Amino acid sequence: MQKVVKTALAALSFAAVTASPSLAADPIKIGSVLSATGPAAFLGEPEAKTLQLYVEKVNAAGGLLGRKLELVTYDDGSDAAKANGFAKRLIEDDKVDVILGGTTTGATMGMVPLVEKGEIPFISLAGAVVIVEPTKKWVFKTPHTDRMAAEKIFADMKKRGLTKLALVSETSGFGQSGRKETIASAAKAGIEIVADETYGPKDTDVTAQLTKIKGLAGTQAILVFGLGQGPAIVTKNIAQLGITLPHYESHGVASEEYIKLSGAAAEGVRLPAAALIVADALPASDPQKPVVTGYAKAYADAFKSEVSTFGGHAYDALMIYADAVKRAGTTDKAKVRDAIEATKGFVGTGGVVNMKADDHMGLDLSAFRMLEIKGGKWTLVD
Amino acid sequence: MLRVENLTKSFGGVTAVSGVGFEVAKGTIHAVIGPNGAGKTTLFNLITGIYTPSSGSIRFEGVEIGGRAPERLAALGMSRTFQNLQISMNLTAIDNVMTGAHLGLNSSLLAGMFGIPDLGGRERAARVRAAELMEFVGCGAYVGAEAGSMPYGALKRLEIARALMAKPRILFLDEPAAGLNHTETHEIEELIAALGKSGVTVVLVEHDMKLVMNVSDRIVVLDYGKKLAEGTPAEIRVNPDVVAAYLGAESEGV
Amino acid sequence: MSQFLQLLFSGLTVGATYALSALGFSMIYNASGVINFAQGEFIMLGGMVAAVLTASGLPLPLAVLAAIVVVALVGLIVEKLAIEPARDADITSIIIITIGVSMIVRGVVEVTMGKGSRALPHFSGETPIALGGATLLPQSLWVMAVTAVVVAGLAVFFGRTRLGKGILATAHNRLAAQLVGVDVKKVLLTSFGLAAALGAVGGVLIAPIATTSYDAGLMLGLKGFVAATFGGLGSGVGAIAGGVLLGLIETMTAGYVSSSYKDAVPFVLVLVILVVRPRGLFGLGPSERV
Amino acid sequence: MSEASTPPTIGRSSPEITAAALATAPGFRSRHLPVIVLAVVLAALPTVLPNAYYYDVAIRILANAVLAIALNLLIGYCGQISLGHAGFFGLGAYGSAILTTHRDWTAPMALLASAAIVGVVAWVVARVILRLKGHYLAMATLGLGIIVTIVLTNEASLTGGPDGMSVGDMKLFGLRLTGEKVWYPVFAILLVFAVVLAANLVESPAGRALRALHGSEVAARVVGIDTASFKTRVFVLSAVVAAVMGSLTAHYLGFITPQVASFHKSVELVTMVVVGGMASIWGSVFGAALLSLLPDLLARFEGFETVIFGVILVATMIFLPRGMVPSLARLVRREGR
Repeated sequence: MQKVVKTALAALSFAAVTASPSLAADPIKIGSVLSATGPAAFLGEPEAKTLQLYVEKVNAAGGLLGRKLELVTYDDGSDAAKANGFAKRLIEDDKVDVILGGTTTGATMGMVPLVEKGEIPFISLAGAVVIVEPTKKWVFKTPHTDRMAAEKIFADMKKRGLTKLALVSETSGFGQSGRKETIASAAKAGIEIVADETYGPKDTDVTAQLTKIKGLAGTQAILVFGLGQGPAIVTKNIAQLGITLPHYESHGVASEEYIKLSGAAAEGVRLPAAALIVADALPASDPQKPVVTGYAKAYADAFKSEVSTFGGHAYDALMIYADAVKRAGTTDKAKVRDAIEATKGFVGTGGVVNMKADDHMGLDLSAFRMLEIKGGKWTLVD
Repeated sequence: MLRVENLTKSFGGVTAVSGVGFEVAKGTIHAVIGPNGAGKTTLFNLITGIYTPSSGSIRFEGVEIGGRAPERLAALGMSRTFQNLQISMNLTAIDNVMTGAHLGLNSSLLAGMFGIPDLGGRERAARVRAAELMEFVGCGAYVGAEAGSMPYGALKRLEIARALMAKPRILFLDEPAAGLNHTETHEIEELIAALGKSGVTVVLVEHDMKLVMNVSDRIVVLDYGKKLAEGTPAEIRVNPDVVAAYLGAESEGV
Repeated sequence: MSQFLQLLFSGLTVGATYALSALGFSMIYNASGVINFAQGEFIMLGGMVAAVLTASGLPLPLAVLAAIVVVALVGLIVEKLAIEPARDADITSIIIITIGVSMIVRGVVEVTMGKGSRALPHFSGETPIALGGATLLPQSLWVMAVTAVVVAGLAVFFGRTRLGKGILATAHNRLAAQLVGVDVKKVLLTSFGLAAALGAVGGVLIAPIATTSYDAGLMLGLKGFVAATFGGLGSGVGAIAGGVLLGLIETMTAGYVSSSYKDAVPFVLVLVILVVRPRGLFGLGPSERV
Repeated sequence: MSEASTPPTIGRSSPEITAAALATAPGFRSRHLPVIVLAVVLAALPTVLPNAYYYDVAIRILANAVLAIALNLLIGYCGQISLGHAGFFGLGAYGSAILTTHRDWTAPMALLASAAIVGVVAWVVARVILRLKGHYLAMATLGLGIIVTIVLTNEASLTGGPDGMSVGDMKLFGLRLTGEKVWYPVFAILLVFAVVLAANLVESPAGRALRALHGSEVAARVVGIDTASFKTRVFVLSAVVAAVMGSLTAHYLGFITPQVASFHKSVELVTMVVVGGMASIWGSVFGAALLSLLPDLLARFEGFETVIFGVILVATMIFLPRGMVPSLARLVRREGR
């Protein structure tokens, strides 16, 4: 509350808030801009909770380099322009040591020019390929890309002998980026896109688009690329129309909520996702097993709700940063950046991360598991 | 000056004005009277361009003006007041009057933004003239007032001042004395007479018979949208049709 | 043909919910001349309250009833606290007030019921009914049937009851209604309560099909406003026709033209209609008196 | 009424009347003193702004204030509501972004071209929709804004789709405009200009005509005010201002998404106008400052910010129905008496 009053006074009067010179015992400041409200809130909220939880955990365990972590979080309300403003605030006013976040690709891309100019390590929690391709010096990301999702799905289709795909994508940033990547990598994988339909994130009915697809001869599978409640409606509509084609979803629906909203209609749906949501089903030999079960349990204990892979992205980002600081032995931004880029064999919820100078994500297709929903539960396909 | 021929206006199935014709000579005061619902205000609205005639002709100084927009009629020298007050309550009193000078001032947005309109002092002169007119119509006490704070009687005068500000050649007054008390009505009567003397052609709709009979040069009587009679006050006073119409109306309790 | 039939079914289902939303707009517009931008939030609130209650174990019919009552109460409170004190304000100010109200409702739901999406159980199962090569969810029948019942009920209310006639009289001429003894305050209050209840009914009906979340209100509200404008603000027949028309246009556009632009088509159409008929399809002509 | 008996002059002048008339004219001091104060404050502000973030907040306020003033001319003075004004802002922003990125135009040329295009679009639209009144006009403008957003979202090959596109720096007279400290004076000067021009306009015959047609359209018409033309011109003016601000904001931010044109942004602009005070230029400045700061001030309320924001809107409209600045000014005046 005191902080609020201070912020209020400062902003209202533009009174100079003297930035105190950095002392050795000063906390390490972790800045984050997340979409805790607005259309992307279901992504941003678990991310925000995760950061909060794990900053506390790190501090309880003695902090980092003997210093405590201090989290400064802003909610961009799913508005990329606001993310841009808050990034400025983090860099210029809060003088944070690292920025985690950008829940959506739009918000991330709005912050990219600022972190590049401000020379501050930045780990995005958003999906699109554009964030790390081309590589930007200060920009990293933890989630799998939409291109990887498409490739993983194509590989699974091939195994099942399916080549003709009907694409239904959401008009959100996530859906449209996914659509672009799916179409771009289809030809290479030998997949033919026979239908290319879209729906709005707030649509209440998608049967019209699906009826069109139903009428197409030769379609062998349907891929829905979207986030949140939209794909659940598409799934229900597919069931309503009696379409029995193999049905793929993107990694954007990898949360319990999707199964709950779709009900029986979700039966048999396949999607690529991180190991996190099938933590219990992983074989004991899996290197990710301890990490994902640990995170899943901690999250469930603290918030009494199921984990989603989105919160996992935030966990990975925080831990990659912590790991880099430990290796660098300092919070010096340039050195930490180099250390992040040198991350090798880091086991996170999203997979095993091996960064390179030209790969600021460090995940390969092995990080994705192909899941199928059976009896209302996630199960591993392979 | 103004010549109305066979003017008709119907709304849906109802004919409010039917085949009315009359002529107004320059420099005279002309009254239109008739019982409530006789079509007087509709007639005014037709002539001043608020409504488009269904048929018939309206000529102003030989030019056909039927259906012309009010703002174009204003440019020809036509001005009016309203039965139900039409004052811009968001303006000061004197600004309301000054809107009457609109056509004589530079009303370009760009010129306005760069403060050009008053370069020649025209705006200033208009302001002085507006105050003079307010004094003339008898609401000079309100020169510094907000329109919203003025009493009803003063607002009726304010409308007349605004209409005069446009330097009209023909002025339409729609029930100028409506809602006024005896003294106020008398003052308005004097005002109209003064206007007539100064050379402005005046056409008025009014219910107050004493006022109408005192100031008018000619009177047109409407009943059920049709012209019932026309003539000098003396002729109208003794016209049996008019007497019948008014007696009839009165016996119905109007 | 079966494709057309399928689109028709979908369009009618969506259209029926738009019609309910539009009726809410029209009712409040009639009684108070206000466009209530919080109408969409009433719809959202109905769905959310019912979903939360069923999730906590209340039987569906009770939860639905409770949701409608709660939302109607919210409507009454909104009228009392936010609309009535601002009676004489400018149109623009009242639009801002209703937008403020919608933010409050949305914010409170967000904080108390969470940001996740929720689904309500279907009223009578999810087994699609096959009809002429197309399929129809039993819930769609519920939507259409309840909408029809509500419309009939409203017709009786406005045609037969004293209060209903009072609302119509107030819509026509507030002063005259007051003079003949209509309690205008009560009319305003009733219309808000009714409109909120209508919104809740719509929200409860559509939630099983469309799911609901704290931020679902804006789009539903806007669609209702578009539908009401289509038909002519304040016209009951217009609201229903506008809603159904809007639903059909959307699905037909998505099915036959372009799904990307299906949301733009209604707005383009509403512009065209307003240009041709400035008061919508069933709106009354201008009645300004000079 | 003695003067009436001596025709033909109507209305006599006297020194008293002249003095009374001129006393009602907007005075130089009352009009220009606040502008000078504003200019001094804006010039002095950099000395107390601690860092680029506060410059950024200041720039957002300045840009919104200019937008709100232009929109107030339409809503507050002219009485015509627009719930789609962000659409023009978005067209300006994307016009500049697209022309500089895909067509290699220079930034100033792109800005002028986008402003011109928006001007033409606004003119065509205005001719058609300004015949509508009240809520029908609200619906039409709202629809217009939403159509713009949908087009910007869907034409991904040009606009980058929902994730937005980046915009290069603006070069003006060989000077590269980049960074908050360079942009601050640009926006500050624009605001001072906007205040001066708008204050001049509302006191001019054109401004009086606008206010008059707001008060009574029919009365305005019978004194010769071409109301349709005035409404159209003001609509175009405020749309072009929005487009120019959109272009500049796009270059300043370096990144835009279709949300710049969203219904949300339109409502935000209208709210600035109404909460600050309709038909009050200083109200718009104040409203823009308040509503630009609120999200930052409420940023830490975790979820309750929407509720608080809504409560502030409703409470302002109920307790200060003419908006903050005019209502408070009135209160002060009453106290002073």
